[in-house]
Amino acid sequence: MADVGLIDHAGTDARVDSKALEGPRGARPRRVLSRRNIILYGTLFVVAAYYLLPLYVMVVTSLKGMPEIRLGNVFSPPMEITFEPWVKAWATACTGLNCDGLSRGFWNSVRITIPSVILSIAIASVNGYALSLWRFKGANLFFTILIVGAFIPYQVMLYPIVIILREMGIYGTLTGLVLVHTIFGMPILTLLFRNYFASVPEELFKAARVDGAGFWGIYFKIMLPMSLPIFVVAMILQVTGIWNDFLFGVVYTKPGVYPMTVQLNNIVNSVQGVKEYNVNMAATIITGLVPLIVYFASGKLFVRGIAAGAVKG
Amino acid sequence: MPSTRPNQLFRNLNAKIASIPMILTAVVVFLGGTVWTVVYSFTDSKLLPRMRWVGLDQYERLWNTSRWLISIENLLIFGILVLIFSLVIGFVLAALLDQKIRFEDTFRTIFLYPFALSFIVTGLVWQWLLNPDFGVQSVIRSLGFENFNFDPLYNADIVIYGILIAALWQGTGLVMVLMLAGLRGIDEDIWKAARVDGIPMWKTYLFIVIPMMRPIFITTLVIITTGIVKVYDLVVAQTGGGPGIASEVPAKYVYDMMFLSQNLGQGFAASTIMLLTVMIVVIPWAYLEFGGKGKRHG
Amino acid sequence: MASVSVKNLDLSFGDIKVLQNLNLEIDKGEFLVLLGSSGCGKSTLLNCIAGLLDITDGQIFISDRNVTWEQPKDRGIGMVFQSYALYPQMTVEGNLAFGLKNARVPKDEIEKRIARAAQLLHIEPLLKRKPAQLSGGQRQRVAIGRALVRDVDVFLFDEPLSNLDAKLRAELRVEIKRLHQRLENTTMIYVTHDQIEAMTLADRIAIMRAGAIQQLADPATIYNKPYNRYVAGFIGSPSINFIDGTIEVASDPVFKAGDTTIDLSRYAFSGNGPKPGAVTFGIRPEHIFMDKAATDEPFRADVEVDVVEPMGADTLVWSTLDGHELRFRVDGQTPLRKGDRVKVGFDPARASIFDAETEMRL
Amino acid sequence: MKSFKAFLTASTFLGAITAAQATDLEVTHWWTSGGESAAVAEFAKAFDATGNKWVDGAIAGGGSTARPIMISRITGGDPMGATQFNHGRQAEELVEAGLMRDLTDVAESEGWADVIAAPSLLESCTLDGKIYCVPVNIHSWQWLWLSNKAFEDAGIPVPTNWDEFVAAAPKLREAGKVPLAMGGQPWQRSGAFNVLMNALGGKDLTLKVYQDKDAEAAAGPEVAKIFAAAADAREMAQGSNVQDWNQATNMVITDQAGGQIMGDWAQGEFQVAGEVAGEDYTCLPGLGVNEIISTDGDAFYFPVIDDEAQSKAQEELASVMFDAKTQVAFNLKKGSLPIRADVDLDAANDCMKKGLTILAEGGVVTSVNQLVSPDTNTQIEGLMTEFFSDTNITPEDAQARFAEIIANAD
Repeated sequence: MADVGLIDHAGTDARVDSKALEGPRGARPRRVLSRRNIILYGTLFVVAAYYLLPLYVMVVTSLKGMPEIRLGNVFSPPMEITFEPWVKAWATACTGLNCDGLSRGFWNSVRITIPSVILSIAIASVNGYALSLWRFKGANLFFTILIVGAFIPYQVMLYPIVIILREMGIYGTLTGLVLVHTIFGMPILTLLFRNYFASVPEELFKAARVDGAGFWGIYFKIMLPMSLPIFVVAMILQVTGIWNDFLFGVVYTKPGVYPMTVQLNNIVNSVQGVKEYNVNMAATIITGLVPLIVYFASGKLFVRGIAAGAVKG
Repeated sequence: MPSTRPNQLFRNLNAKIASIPMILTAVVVFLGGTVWTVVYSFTDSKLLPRMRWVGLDQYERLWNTSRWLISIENLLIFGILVLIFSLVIGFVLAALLDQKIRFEDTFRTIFLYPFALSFIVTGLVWQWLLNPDFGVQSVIRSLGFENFNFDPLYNADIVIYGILIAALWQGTGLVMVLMLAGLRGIDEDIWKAARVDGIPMWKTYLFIVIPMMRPIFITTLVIITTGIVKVYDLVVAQTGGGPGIASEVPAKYVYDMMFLSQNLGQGFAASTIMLLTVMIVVIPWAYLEFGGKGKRHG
Repeated sequence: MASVSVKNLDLSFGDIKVLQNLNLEIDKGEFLVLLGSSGCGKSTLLNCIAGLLDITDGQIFISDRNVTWEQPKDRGIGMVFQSYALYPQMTVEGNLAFGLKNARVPKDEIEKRIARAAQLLHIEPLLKRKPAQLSGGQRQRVAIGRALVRDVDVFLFDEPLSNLDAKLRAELRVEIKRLHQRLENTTMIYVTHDQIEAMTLADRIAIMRAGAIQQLADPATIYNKPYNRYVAGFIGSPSINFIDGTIEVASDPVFKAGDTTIDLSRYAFSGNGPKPGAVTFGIRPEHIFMDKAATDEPFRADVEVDVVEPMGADTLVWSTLDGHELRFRVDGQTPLRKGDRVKVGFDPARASIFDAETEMRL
Repeated sequence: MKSFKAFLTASTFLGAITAAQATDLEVTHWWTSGGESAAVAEFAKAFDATGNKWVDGAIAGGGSTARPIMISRITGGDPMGATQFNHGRQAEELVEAGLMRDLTDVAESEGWADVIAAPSLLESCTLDGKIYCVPVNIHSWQWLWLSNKAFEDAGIPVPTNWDEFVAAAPKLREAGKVPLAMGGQPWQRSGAFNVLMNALGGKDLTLKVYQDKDAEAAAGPEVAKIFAAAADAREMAQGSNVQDWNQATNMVITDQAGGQIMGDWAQGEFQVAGEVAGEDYTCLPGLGVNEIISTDGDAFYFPVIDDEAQSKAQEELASVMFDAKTQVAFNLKKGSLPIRADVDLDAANDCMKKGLTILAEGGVVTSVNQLVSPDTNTQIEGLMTEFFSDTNITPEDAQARFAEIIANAD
């Protein structure tokens, strides 16, 4: 209707104006407190509170003294802030006869995590690359086995792996542990990398082949430089998983190489008289700090990488 | 000029060499380990594996053990609930974050950070929050609601929901990110088309967007399901299987049988059943998904 | 001397046969277009020639060298892709140099070749940029340049213009033609589904369908003397009119469809001459004339106008001849309305007749 | 707490001076609670004094966490120098597989058999006449620990036996106390049940059920009484929301709970907390009803290591652990009884002396752990965990299931 009017009376300004004044005109008004926004942000804030609550309680508790904790309200902020639990958790808490807290295992965890993350990602990315771009007969069979393997509870594999490592002569060594982490990280990582490389335009790969690049040439010169997001995803998953691992670290190494989580377990599970909740919480936060920092530092890339690695099937 | 056709084995040789670690892992560790486990499940191995055949005895006992039955039941309830809730919550959160909101980064980080924490930590924190003496219950009671009862970890009927709360807290963030990534991959034009056609937003999500996100749902499903089958640390840290045996799960049964009861055969039988269940579901799917149609090289 | 020859090529994926017993000889310096609708196997054939797909059976020769089992890089080919396939993290220069570096060409030689290609393709100012900073047309120039610097005898184009808009496509088409004229000794194999590209560029066109070549000939032959019904229908826009009917041979052969009889005495039958039987009669819209122009044509009829499609330069008219749809082309300025009755006529000598059963040209 | 800190300084000091020429020997154990670590420190101190070095491999979380590690390490061919194991049938197979070191020479030259206080413990270290482990203490389960202050608060005298304790429960409730502290872990529940059986049912009943695996007896009226008592205990334990045993003990120490049924290792906790037997707390062996104690115990095994220096250090450690002086120091901290009959325990407190007397008088019953396999044990634990946490299970139902387990026991 309005359109017809406008065309018919294109020349007569007055009528156009009077018509236009009646209805909506110009930019649509935006209200900050629209019903939609209230529901949207309201929901988000409530959910965010649920997610933050445990962290809040952990932090608050770790800053309280034991007498205050016994008062009972876990949500109240500390009346008197003390960093003693943190110091204790890091430097003096005892596990058995060793009273040097988490500091003992921190560097071990670093020494375990770095090579494990690098090796597992290196192997899984090459797997994914071979599976998506250089398929050979039987490759899918192995991949299927690998994916099914992702569903096997780790505990079941403890014994067979002990035997495998023993036969390889690397039982109890750092190398052995790195290998175990690589093996158990392989299924999901390979899946991610395979999906990612499958989403790379096939013609790019063909162009590189015509240009004379081989299996490794294409991998290093073409694929690697364009795969930063998926590597970030893999790194985050692996750092989290390996840093938080307790079972493998303790079963496949010796006390000299025990990761930080062993100390965490010992601090949290062994009780010297009263359970020191504040020290437990401080130890918990300290142990979780490394993966948390990795998350906060690379959150954006994480979503982008997931988008690249998981969306395409 | 190549005069003879290259040997089939050496075709694509580099790819094959590069896949050796994967092949070894698949065949030696996963396949070999599984076969080994299955074989020893027919023996009466106690502390150490030994070849003394007892046929199906271990399985007979397994299905006569109330703890195993409860474990299976728990895993079923827990698994279905985790699947539904984490997918629904994860998707809803992702859809909310996808509304071009402010502070998206902050919200996303908040929802995701628990994933960086181990299950052991998660279990401990929630064990504490749900402790009736100084957790949520006592706080709400101290506010004047004297009759408020919320002690899932000490009530056998609802303990599995207590674990569910913690599991969702830890895991939905990842699901949300996966979903968000999927939503971001949806063509803008779809939304425009739906708006022009006057389709309500929820309908667009339900009937258009979600079907388009099939691949990401599959990836998500794999990740969630592997987590569910393996759930162990969380239960140990949060309830230790209690109260009573109300929150036992199969992975814990396997572990306890192997190392606490020193009855490897029984543990292997239980894990064989777990594997079998997983395979019945996973293999047909994996075959459809990854098998067949090699439209690329080789 | 054959530059590229494909002999008895078979390719199958599992049970699915994609290419069957395919033979093709391409001369040195020739511009050959592989034309067909999607899924006909034209890109697959190109990939086989490039060595990007391993064939099941047969042989491939390039410059008289058996390259059946050679790696793509060793075949002396350059290739241009539909999606450009530029390496996103490298500059234009890096893209051009990548293949040469892999082949360990000396540095100054690389620079020389890049400079020459850049000049030829007018991309000198872009050398330091990354692909993401280029427009579609520029990207495709770079992609062509990447093939160019390889200094090879055979160029393979896989639908290189399909991702561009109509105007750019036309521009680049001419550019490719010019390039071919300049590089006299370079053989070009060009895959497309666009018949205009095929007609304008090709020395010879190979029309493919279901993994087999239907007709291999120069554009004029393909257009005028299509080998079978499929080729006739595929080539030409608007497409050819088909009328089903029968041939009757009394003294002179005639085509009969309903009440319409067309005298075929002027039609050049191939082989043993006309035989009675069911056929399809094909006549191109541009070979049908109207009104005055029709009066001199051997065959004339009255038709009623159905739909008029003005296209500027000319107008396409949809009409009905004795129950059969008949499209014809008239000058763009002709005033016509639906329902008008007009006189049309054509010369059966320009028609193509196909056996109804074998669909082969008679 | 004080003594604990003192030990810390001492051990750090000792560690510093001996580190130079020491043979490192890694020792794995799961003793990480206050009293336990103090006790382990005594071993470490004595071992370090021999010029070697104790490398501590403590894994908290009890046997279920530590055992897979030990077994993996041993079968993986990279064993620790020594490892804690419970007596009984747990390590049998490792010994049979030849993975454990034969200590017969050490034992014979030092005459362990002559001085052993509980021969059954050395017997469980013996296989085919060879000795494979060092028993380090005698633990007994049959103790009731009571907080004197809690009863004072409730205005009633401290009970002297189980029945009085049960009768006092309502008063304790009124005073806001939990009558019976009980941790949630399965072993604590089945442990408490077995104590009830020992104390209320007597030695004969215990042996009939667990040694003879007499299902009829297990279903009979005598055991029914035990289940009725267990139901009382279940009622009294309502409200003790703790998992670990030492947390439960702590409820008694802090007078929040009236008492706890727990082994003599609980005493270590009282000691670390600075409480005095008789004044702050009371202990009733055999629940004050039937004064018998079982002889559980801890032992150390020494995996075979192909290294001379290590093997020598292993022998030294074995002999140090059995040494009279170390035994006294260790057991005082641990709250258990020494394995040797020839040691002088002047320093022992009230409760330990009671235990020693009973031991000397022969009021001993073989522990359940030694009578049934770990497998059966776990089944009983499972039943008791269910029973104690679910008031819907009647004593009769539980007894029927118990009888079934006994019938199938091995």
